[in-house]
Amino acid sequence: MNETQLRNIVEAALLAADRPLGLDQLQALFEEHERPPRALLRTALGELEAGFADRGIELREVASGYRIEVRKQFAEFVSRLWQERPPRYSRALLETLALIAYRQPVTRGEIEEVRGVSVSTQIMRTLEERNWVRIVGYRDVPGRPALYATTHEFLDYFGLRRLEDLPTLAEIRDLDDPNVTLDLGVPAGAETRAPVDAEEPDGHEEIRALHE
Amino acid sequence: MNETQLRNIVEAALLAADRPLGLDQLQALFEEHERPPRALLRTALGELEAGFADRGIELREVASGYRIEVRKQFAEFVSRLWQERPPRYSRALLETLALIAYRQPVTRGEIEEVRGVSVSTQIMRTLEERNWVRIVGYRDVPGRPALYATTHEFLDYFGLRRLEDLPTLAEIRDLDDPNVTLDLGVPAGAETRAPVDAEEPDGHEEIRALHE
Amino acid sequence: MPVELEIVRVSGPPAGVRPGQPAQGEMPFAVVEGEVLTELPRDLYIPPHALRVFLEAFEGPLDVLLYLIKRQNIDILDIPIAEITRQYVRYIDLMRELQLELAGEYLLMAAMLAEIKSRMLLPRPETAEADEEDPRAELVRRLQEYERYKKAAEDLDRLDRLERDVHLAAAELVDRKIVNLLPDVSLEALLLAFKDVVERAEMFAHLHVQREPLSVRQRMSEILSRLQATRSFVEFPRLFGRDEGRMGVTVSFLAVLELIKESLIEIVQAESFAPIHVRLAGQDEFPAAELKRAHE
Repeated sequence: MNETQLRNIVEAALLAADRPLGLDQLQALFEEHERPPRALLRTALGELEAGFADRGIELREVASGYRIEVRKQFAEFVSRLWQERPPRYSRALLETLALIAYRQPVTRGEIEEVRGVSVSTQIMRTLEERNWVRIVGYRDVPGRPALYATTHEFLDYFGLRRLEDLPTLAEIRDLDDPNVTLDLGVPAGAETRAPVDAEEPDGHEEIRALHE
Repeated sequence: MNETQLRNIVEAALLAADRPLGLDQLQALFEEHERPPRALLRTALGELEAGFADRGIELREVASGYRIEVRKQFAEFVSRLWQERPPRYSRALLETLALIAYRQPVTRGEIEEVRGVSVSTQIMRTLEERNWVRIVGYRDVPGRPALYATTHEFLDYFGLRRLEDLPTLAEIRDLDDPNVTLDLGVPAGAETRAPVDAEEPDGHEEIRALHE
Repeated sequence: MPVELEIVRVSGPPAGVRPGQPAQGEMPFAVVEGEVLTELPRDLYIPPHALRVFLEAFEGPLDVLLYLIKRQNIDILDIPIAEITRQYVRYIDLMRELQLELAGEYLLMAAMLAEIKSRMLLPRPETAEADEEDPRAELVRRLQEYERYKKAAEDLDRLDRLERDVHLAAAELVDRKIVNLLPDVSLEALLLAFKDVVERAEMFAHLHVQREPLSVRQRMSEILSRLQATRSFVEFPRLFGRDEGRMGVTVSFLAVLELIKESLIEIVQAESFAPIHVRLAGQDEFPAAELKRAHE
């Protein structure tokens, strides 16, 4: 067995093992008649290390032996292999967000009134952390509840230039109609938008809420 | 990012991932603004492979992407790392798997017809648990039996890139055609050995037909 | 238990076994008490448990038939049905004697063989020779079909595979950072959620109140947010941008009116004809003096 072979066997074993390997374990890879002395194994490990110099991996000696690690400078890229998407947002969160968008500025209590169930603090926190909603004031009633509104980030995320780019409730209802397609992917700067709602405030008569 | 860096990131990612990585997954390692085009990634993979030429490992492409393996010539040494023997699979399981691989999509009843015996539920469960086969539909006949097909994991496990890489199926001879050479599947070296199947790749055509 | 010579004197190894090829991929014919049995012992006597293992290793009637054909080097296209049937039935009887669980398929095959045998005995009309199918045709087809997949299974077993032949290379990633991406939401999902919640509200709470267009709601948020940031008085005209045009001014005006109606802002005028100021409602901590200062 020549030096290159020895180095290659050591490399293969270190990369195939799911644990660090000490010199004893490396020696145990060989039949007795071809077992390399420890000094030769050390030389092979040294060569291996030198060969890794300009590569993505490196040889490290840890308490229980040698192992091959990803070089620290590449850890950030490699970590992206485990990017995880958390589970999808709950129905409750989407409804809350939608009500804030259409009814802003609005308090949590008012959202709860429409939804018929309470809105958890966790949902409000998630929406605020995502920078989709923020507090724009406090209603001057006992308890001074916070008033929530949507943000620029909210508009950006959903590809809207303005809040009024959101379809009316009547338009949304047509979503169920397979013959109607709604232009939802509103590209920024789209010129073919309908006239602003202020011109035809009646167009929104279907958007209803709790306060008279 | 220069070519060496790119090659090193690809190497580190392939060695850190616990699964083969395709070009898409490799691209996903990079932020959008520095994402290398696929051609560049292919070049990096080629360089990586070349760099492995005189080393203990090699690059291999399987169905789900690229992975790095111990070179076959060193497998003997590396296998001494583990005490336990690798799993063996029964003839019943392998025959069932072969039928699904070559005849997919296929029902359990069709497998049983060819094998002349019933296929145990345990075997189907093992194949599904190993993620080698999965149900891809139901045949539109009474009882709506499930149709089984093999998965990428099956190909990965057997080191194949595509179904076409499976060994060619032996041909069927007709009673009316006594001129066809005998192929009794006798041990290699027997004088009655038929010409190699590759000359008449019937089996491949059958598989290709599945993809159409 | 004495066993018939015919069964004991096996001329070759069972099908699927390659003598002299102890490759990793080799499938043992059977394992008896830890020993791999790749062919039948050639003694005159087989211990019943070994015979049992031998017989149990068959994968069904087709496998038994293929074995009988192979070990006698019979051309599969010219099976001596009478002889093969005799041998087959003897195996079945033996299995029964050993009280092996005999799948129904074995008996079905015995019946099929008997039927073929009887059809072979019938004289074949010479004229109809071309159309008349050989009674063995279906059996031969099934045997070949099974054989090709049996061979395919052996080929599959010989492929280099993970765990047994192929070892994956892996390097340790020491400080792995988990990057959590945030969930994606489509605009459509958001709109459908809105539709559902409004329809529910209408159905159960009978909430029917017409509200202002979204442009006004957005401006309400903006004005509130601005007043929140200054926490002080803002001159009324400053709420209207010079560049927003007539339509924009209308929207802003409607927003201010709605904010007043909802008691979210207060309009303050220090004296007649003085500039009108706007502030958040309920901010009594601002003394009127401050308004004067802001005014000056």
